[in-house]
Parts: sequence; C-alpha cells; structure tokens
Amino acid sequence: MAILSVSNLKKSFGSNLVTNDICVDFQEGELVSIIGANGAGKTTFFNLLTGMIKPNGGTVMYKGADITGKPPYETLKHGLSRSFQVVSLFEEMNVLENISIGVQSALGLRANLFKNFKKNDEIRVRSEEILSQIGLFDKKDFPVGAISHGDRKILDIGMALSNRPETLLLDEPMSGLAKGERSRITDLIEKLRKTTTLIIVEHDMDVVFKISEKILVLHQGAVLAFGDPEAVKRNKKVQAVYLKS
Amino acid sequence: MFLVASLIVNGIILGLIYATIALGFSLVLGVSGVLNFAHGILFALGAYMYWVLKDLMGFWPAMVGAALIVGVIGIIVERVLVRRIYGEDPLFGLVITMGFAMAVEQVLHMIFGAAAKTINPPEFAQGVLFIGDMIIPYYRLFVAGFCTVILGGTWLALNNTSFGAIVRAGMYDSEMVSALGHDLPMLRTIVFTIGTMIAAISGVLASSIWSLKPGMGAAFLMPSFLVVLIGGLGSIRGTILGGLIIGLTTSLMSLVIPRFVDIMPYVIMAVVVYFWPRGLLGKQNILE
Amino acid sequence: MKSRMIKFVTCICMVLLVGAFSAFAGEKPIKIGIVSPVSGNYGDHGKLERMGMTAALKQAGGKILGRPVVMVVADSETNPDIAARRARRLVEVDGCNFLMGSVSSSVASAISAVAAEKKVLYFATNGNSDSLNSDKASPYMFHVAPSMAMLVRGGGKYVANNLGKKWFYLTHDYSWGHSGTAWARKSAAEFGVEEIGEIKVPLGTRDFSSQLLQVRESGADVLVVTMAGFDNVALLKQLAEYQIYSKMKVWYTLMEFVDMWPLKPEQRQAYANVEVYWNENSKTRAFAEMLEKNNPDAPCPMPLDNGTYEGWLAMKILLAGIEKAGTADDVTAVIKAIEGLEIKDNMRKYPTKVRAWDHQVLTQIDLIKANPEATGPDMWEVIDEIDANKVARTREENPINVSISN
Amino acid sequence: MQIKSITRDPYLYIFLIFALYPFYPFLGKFISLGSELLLFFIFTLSFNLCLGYTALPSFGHGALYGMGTFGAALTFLHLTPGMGIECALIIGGIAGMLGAAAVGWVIRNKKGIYFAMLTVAFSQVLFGLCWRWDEVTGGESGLTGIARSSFLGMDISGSIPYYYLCFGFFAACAIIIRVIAHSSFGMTLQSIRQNPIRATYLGYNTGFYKFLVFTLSGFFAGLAGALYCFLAGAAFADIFDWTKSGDVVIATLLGGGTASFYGPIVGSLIFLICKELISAFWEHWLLAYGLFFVLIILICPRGLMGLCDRKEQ
Repeated sequence: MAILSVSNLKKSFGSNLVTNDICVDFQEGELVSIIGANGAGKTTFFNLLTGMIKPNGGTVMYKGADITGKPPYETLKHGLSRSFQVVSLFEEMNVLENISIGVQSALGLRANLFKNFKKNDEIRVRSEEILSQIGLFDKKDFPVGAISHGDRKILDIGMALSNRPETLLLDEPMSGLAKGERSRITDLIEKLRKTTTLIIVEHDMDVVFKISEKILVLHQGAVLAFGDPEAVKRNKKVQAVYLKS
Repeated sequence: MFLVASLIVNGIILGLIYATIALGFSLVLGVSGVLNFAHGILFALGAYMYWVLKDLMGFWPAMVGAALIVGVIGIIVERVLVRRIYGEDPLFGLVITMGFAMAVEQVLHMIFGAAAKTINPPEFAQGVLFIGDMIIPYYRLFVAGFCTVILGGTWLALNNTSFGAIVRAGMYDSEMVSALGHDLPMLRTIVFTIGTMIAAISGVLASSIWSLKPGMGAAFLMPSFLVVLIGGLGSIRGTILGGLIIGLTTSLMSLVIPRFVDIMPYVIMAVVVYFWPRGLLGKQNILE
Repeated sequence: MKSRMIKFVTCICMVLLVGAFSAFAGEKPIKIGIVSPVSGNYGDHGKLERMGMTAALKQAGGKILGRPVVMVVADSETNPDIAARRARRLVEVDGCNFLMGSVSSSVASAISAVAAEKKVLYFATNGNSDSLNSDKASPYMFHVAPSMAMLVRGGGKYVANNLGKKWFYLTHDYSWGHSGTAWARKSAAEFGVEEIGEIKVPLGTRDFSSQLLQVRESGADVLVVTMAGFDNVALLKQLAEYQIYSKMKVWYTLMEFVDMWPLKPEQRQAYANVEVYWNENSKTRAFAEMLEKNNPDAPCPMPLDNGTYEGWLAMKILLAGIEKAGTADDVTAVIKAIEGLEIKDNMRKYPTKVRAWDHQVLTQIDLIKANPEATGPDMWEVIDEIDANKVARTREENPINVSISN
Repeated sequence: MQIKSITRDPYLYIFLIFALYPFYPFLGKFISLGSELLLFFIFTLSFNLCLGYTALPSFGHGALYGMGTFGAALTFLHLTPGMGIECALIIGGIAGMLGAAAVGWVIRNKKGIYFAMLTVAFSQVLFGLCWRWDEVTGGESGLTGIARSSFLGMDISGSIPYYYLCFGFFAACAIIIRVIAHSSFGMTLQSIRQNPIRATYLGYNTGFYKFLVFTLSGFFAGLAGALYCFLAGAAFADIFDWTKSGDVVIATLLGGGTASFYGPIVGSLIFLICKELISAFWEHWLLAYGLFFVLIILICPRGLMGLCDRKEQ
C-alpha cells in the first residue's frame, strides 16, 4: 500500500501544460528523489501535492484519503510537510520563534487568545528539541537575518519538521550551498530518513544517486522514468534526454 | 426611448471623463505602488490654475500652462515627499499624500476663498447639439473627444514606444526595470509627473462642467479608486473600461433607482473584485 | 523605553503650558461660543454667519449689562461629531453659557444635544430642517432659520398661480430635501398643483446631466429644487448647460446669494425663496454696504446673505434676551426672556417674533426672481414679501411644547 | 523581579497619566475630549490588531465603530429606555462584532488594497443606507436624546463619572488587547503578516485567522462606538463615512502601529490633541495640520514609535 499515490495529475497555466498526467506511487519509508531539467515541473508538482495550487485533473491520495486540491494547512494535518527552495522564514523573528510558530500550530494553540506565547514552556521545550535535532540549538536567540545561508536552509527544513510529519517534501535543500554545508544537509537527511518518508527535488546528481532508493525523472511535465537509481541510469529515454541536452 | 439613448450617450461621455481622471492615479499606482491621495487636490489645482490663466491667455494656452505648473508641482512632490516612502507599505504613501492634500486645499482656501467659482466653456464649445429630442452640450462632446485623445494617446504611447515598454514593465515588476539597467527613480518621477499633468488637465476640463471649489477634488478621489479597481491595476484598457462602467451605471441608474446612484459604484466594485480578484483586465503587479 | 516616556511627558507639558497662558485672561466677559465651519467646503457659509454676529455685537457696542461680550469661535468642520466635540469644549473649557452657529441641520441637532446636556442656550442658525423644532426640539435651542414649511408654503402660492401648475421635484435625498417635497405635496391641493415626477439625488452628486435629461423629458411647467451646498452650485450651472430654462420655470425652495453669485448672468434665471435680500430696502442696503466695507475678505459682494442675517438676528435676539432678563449667568431666565420676544428693528417689513411653544423664530421670507441681465450684485428682484406668521406650522400641525415660561 | 516588571510596564504610566487627567490644571477641563481620547485609544488599539499585527489594511473600521454607536443608541432608545446602559454597551459591541464577522468572512482571502477597498465599499454602503433610512437612523438629523443614566447602579450622568467609566473600559480593553497581542494567537497573526505562505504550510488557515482577528477587533471597535454614543448623547450617520476610518488609519500610522504595540496610543494622542489645539488658534489650521502629518512621516517613515524600538513581543 502506497503512502502517497498520485494519478493522472494535470495542471496547466493558460495553454501552458506544466504537469501532464503524472501517475506515481510513493511507498512508506522510502527516500525518493525527483530530478529533471529546469522547467520540468518539479516545484509545480510539489505545489500540487501540498495543495498550494489546485490541479486541473487527477487525484492525490495520501494513506487512502483524497487530498487533491486541499490547501496546505489541510494536507499538513494528514502528515505531509515541505521545505522551500528559496528559504521561507519569518524574517522579523529569531530562530527559536520561527520553529515555535510551527510547534504552536502542531500543539493546536493557534487561536489561543490568552496563553502568553513567550512564557509557554510546552512550546519552548518542543521547539528546543527540534533545534537540537537539526543542530541549531546554540543559535536559538539569533535573529534569522543574522545566521548563515546554510543555517537558514536547515532552519527552513526544521520548520517543516515542527509538527513531526510522516512525509517530508524537500525542495532543493542544497541549492546555493558550499560543499561543507552540503554535508550538513546530507547528514540531516540521513537522520530523517529513519523516521520519515522523504521526497526530494535535487540537482546534485552525485548526492541523488548516492542516497536515493528511487528516482523519479520528470521531463516537460511528464514522468520519463521511475525506479531505482541503477534502472534510471540505464533507462534509454533518460539517456536520450540528458545526453542530448 | 430617446431618454434611454440620451442617458447612454451621456453615460459614455461621463465614463470617458471618469477614466481620464482615474488615468493618472492608475499610472502612479501601477508604476510606483503609491496610493496618491493628493490626486484629487492636483485635479483641483489644475482647475484653479486654469481659472487664473484663462482670462490672460485663452483656453488652449491656459490649459497647457495649468498642466505645466501643476506638473512642476508634481515633480517637487515626488522628489521631496513621495520618493521617501517607495518600498514602504502603500499606506504610508497614503498618509503623506493625504497630509499634503489637506495643506494644499487650505492654501487654495486662503488664496481663492471657500466660495464656489464657475467657469464658462471656451467659446468654440458653447451651445448644445440637438438630435431629435436628445440634447448634448457641445462642451461635453468636446471633453469626451479630448478625453478619448488623452486615453488613446496614452495607450498608444505605452504600447508602441520604447519608453512605454519600460513603463509597462514597471507596472508588471518595478524591480525588473532597474535590474535591466533602467533608471527606476527617474521612471517613477516621470510617470508621477505625467499622472499629475493628466490630473491637472482633467481638472481644467471638468471645471467648466462642475464649477470650482477648493474641496472639488475630494469628490473624485474615491471614484478614481473605484475605476482603477474595477478595470484592474496596471491596465490602461481596464481603466477605460472601468470608467465607462461607472459612467454608464451612474447615468442609467438615475432612471431606475436614482436614490442609490452614489452607492452603486461601490457595489459594482465589490462584486467585480470578489469575482475577478485583479479587476476585469488587471495583471499581476507589485501590490500583490 | 526612555524616549517613549520623554514623548509622553513632553506632550503633556506642552498642553499644560498653553493652559497656563490662557488661564490668566483677565476680567469676566460674557462668552458666546460660535460653532461654525471655518475650514473646509462650507467655510464661506460659516464666514457669512460670523460676519452677521460680529455686526450685531458691534451695533450693541460690544457690551451688555455693562459687561463686555466676546465671541469664541470653534470650527465645526460641518461634521456633527466634531461640532459636538467643539461645542463641549466651548462649554467646558471656555465656560460659554451661549452657543450659536451651524450650517446644516445635522450639525445643529448635534450641538443641540450638547446644549441640552450641559444646560446652555443654543441658537441654531442656517439649518432649515423641520425636525429642529418638532422631534428634535429642545427648551435649550432656538431655531433662527425658517423651517421648510414656511419656505415652501410661503413661495408656493405665487409659483402655482404665476408660473405653472405641473411640478417636478428635484431634491437632495435626505430629511431636509424630503421635507421640502413633503410640504409642497401637502399644499398641492390648496394650490391646485399636479405632481409630474420626482428625483431624489444623493448628497455629494456633482453631475446632474442624467437627472436633467429626465427633467427635460417630463413636460413639467415648474422644476421645484430643494438642494444645497456645492452640489447646488454645480446644478445651477448644469441647468443652464442643459437649457432647462427654455423648457420650464425653476423654483428653488431655498437659495443662498453666495451660491448663485458665481454664475454668469445669463445662467441665472431661477425663482427662489430667500431669507433676506440685500437690496430689499434702504436699511438692508445700508447694512450690506457696511458689511462689505468692514469685511474685505467676504466671500461675495454685498455680503448680506441668509446666513449673515440669521447670525445677526441670533445675536440680536440673544443680547435683547440677556438685557431683558438682567442676567447672563442664569440661562433659564434668559430663555424665559427670549420666549415671546419681538424684534421690531429687524430692517424688514414684518417684525420678527420668537414663538414660545416651538422656539421657532418667525421672520420675513422673500420670493425673488433672478435677473438674467444683471451683471452686478443686484441680480435679484423681490417679487413677494411673506409674513412668516401666516405660513409657519400651526400648533395642530406640530403638537409640541418646549416652552419653559409656563 | 515582579515589581520591576510592573514599573517598567508602559501601561502603568499611561494609566497613571489618564487616571489623574481630570485634575490637570488646564487639560482637565477638556473632560469630554479626555473621554473621547480614551475611546479613540480603544478603537485604534483594536484596529492595530488588524493593521499592525496582521497587515490587514481595514478601511472600514469606522463602519464597525458606527455599528456599535447605532446598535447601542437604538437599543437604549427602543429596547431598554430609561434603564442602565449595560445592555446597550453589550449590544453595541456585538453589533460591531457581527458586522465585522459578516464582512470579514466574505473578504477573508482578499489581500492588501483589495481588502481595503472592499471594507471602504462596506462602510460607504452603510453610510448611504443610514443617511437615507430616516425612520430608524434619524437620517440627517441623527438619533438624539440619548441621556445616559447609570451603569451597574452607578450614576454616570456627570462628565467626570463618565470619564472614569471610559477609563475603566479603556484599561480593561487595553489589557485584554495586549494579552491577545502577546498570546499564541497574536503570534499567529504576526506570522501571517510576515510570511503568509509559510504560515499556511505550518498549518495556519490564514483566511480564517484574518476573519477571527477582524471579528475580534470589530467587537472592541463596536464597544468604543457604543461608549461614544453615550458620550455624545447622539448618533449621526456621518460616522460611517470613510473619512472616519481614514482618521483611525492615519492616527495608527502616525504613531507607528506597525512598529510598536503602543504606537496607536501615541498616534491617537497626537492626532486628536494637536487637532483640537491647532484648530483653536488658527483659522487655517488644516494647513499646519496637513504639513504636520507630512513632516512626521518624512522624519520617521515608520511612524513615531518606529524611532524608538522594534516591536516588543
């Protein structure tokens, strides 16, 4: 039984078809990477899965529940969370508060009018747990503008972890990072894959082929290939597309 | 039947005037993201300048003179006041332009008094045209024609000149303009000045229809806003369309439910914005 | 944190300083609070009424009962809430026992509410709504301007007999405009008038072209207009633009000189009720000349307009009342003295009376015809002088009593 | 520790200043202005939950205030004539809240200028209706004769007792609003302001919370309006005009509502007191007043409190 199953997913902006009939199943506990040239529809695919945009057709099933077109705050409840390619933080808050926003949501305190946010130990303890997990505990009081790009990338992933998702979508977690910082991300991914189903969009082929259990190749909005790294490497169509370009 | 026909013609004329008044507002909002609440007072300033100049030099020179004087004021306003708040929340622009409008309105009071003044249409446009029972004052025809020229001219200039292309790009994404190596502050100054001059010219045109009073502009501030929102931000065609919709509804509604002609534009705007979030012909722009 | 405190303290200190200066203002004059529009669109109307008040005060030598009288002016901004705030200030801070002014009925009823709360006397000038002395009537308010009943019934008879019997109503869409139409309808049977149609126009309308197109088509003899303010100026202009005058007569139930004056001579051809005309007789003429000489910044030449006359009358009645009561501190005594007062030297044909039971001041109304050829300020011709006693609402029509004399 | 946190609390000083207000040598005479100021504080503080905390530029808050005023006035005149004002105040608050809820639900997903203009449309439509509906709202001449009597058995007909009633309400509302601003909900609002997309991905239904804060703010605005109707003893349709909403926006921005929680209070002080003082001394006061706005925004583009410090959380 697949944890996330996508069938016939379609989306077009005007006459421009960006995802075309995508059918794919993700198994629980797997680490799947999505690759493809720029404009292949990877980010759109993420946006469709999480409900940021509504598809024109097709369905997305998560653990047997239909989550097609449901907004992000709904899909999150099912256990689907994501990080962003361009880090998306609360720029006027510090590191701890950034995580706390997510934790408070997970704790169901979103609309609590009278509980002081700062003095809420429950939120603080859980936020600090996550910070330790991602290795940012000693920077918890820094404003997010004052930490390095790598830390921001990690914080972005940390925020996605705040409600302990079962499935995590990572959108280019290593883009714009130097070698040393990349290893921090790969370490984090290795740590996460023990507990979480991971779906990663990534450009760095070395990393992709090293860590992935399965690889999904998107080309012009459609699935070109889907399988384990070796099979994808040998795939004729993939070779044709990649060698040509 | 004649009545309905007259009302439609009248509505179109009114719509063109509204669209022209809103045009400057729309350009400034589109390119600079500034809610120019001084638009109304610039409109009034244009009218008053014309009132001062018309006896000295006649209609056309007075109109050009009024537009130039107000244009210079526009440059000063942009350079000294509005420039400081680019990139801030548009609401701060609102406060600053509103404060400026209050001050200038009071200056008009001090110089010209609060009492109303009226201006006669220029001689070549006096009298009325009869078509059967239909009556159209020549001056309104002239104004409609002139407004069409301004609107059409602006549209053509935006679509067919290289400067227009930059302005359109600025309406779509102003950061992109500076990224492409154009002088964004200069572009904003020029567009603000053009907007001011169009406001002044529409003030000149309207003064002979609606009379002058220092507070005359305030009455057209909200309608300009409505026209722009109905038509869609950043679209000249939208502004024209919005103006025509407002003009036609106020004209025709006066036959059906005259008591609520003042509310109708707001209702129409609410409905349009609810179903077409960017207005009828709007594009995505910097305010989103 | 620190700078925040500094700000608060500076603000308070500033205010205290100002207070210290104004606290030592010398002897005890009688203060009259004037709440009238100073800034904004109706600044000219406010200016006129204040001119009238000043003139009346000057004529009385600036003193009454041996005490100097001063006017304290506050800006009403033509907004009822702000007017009420300013009126309160005049009573609470400046210690005024008497209030005066307003340009619209809404402002008048707001100030009246303050007057009733604070138990001070208020003269409502220049608001013509009927409600001011029916459902909004108060023992603490006198209504100086004629109500719509007086205006419509006063001029209506002449209009029906001489101008035409098919009437079309064009009115502002709020209670004042409605009451104009209502009184015209009530008198319709008496005058033998037929109603052709009615258009209500929202306040703030600047363009009347659509309405005027309908008026042209209606086939009426007389267009009855009840409209005020800047809207009215715009309408006057467009009446000429759409050549309404060639199709029918136009009768204004109330017209201000300052509104019609800016028009070109050939554009003014209407009939109208006014409360006074400067060239009505030699006394008014002399008064207007005096006003013009003393007020070079008046909004129009010969500035004896409705507002001026009402301001003048209000001040005159108040001073007469204070004199008769022998005190300026006991407001109730002054009100009692004013109830039933008659002012004979009002420059008019008929004397002015203050009616006790509804606190309406009854003064003469003129019906005028605008002269399209006149180029100077003498643009009107008085064609009928109406005694307000004959046309004001009777006790049956307005069964209230706010008198405190009995 | 406890005492220190109290003495460092700006509210302590604000409350002290206004508790003694009637006893100031000059200012104390402006007793009604003082009450109005307190009500305006409630109004702008509640408005700032929308503008400063959630970046909801509501231009229809005057309408919510007006609904409170008319709700209270109508209740007092028709339902509970001659009785205390408690009921009317509650109804006023609820009227503001319901108005806000109705509008807020419809436009909860609109952004920026569109949200602003839809609220303007709401207030202008109400203005138009109120101005014409003579039978209920009194039309042009408004509702008058609202003589406040008692509150919970206390006689409040005098100016000073009413001032203290307003003060009590101000203190209560100010504390509640601050608790809300510093609560989890307040944090939710801030997150929505700073990054709405991320907030949705963290489980926040942004539209719903915008609706909630608008409704909540509507309650306080309505309450302030209801208290105002007993201060004025009258209710007029002009309160619905968009210029009233404009006043609140300007006062909040001048004070720096987006930069500090206390911005609205500073802004309202400046806005009202300067207006009263300048207008008392100069015929053309609007000139000075307008330039004053321009100057403030030029000197401190984020409002006066923007000079002091960042947002305290």
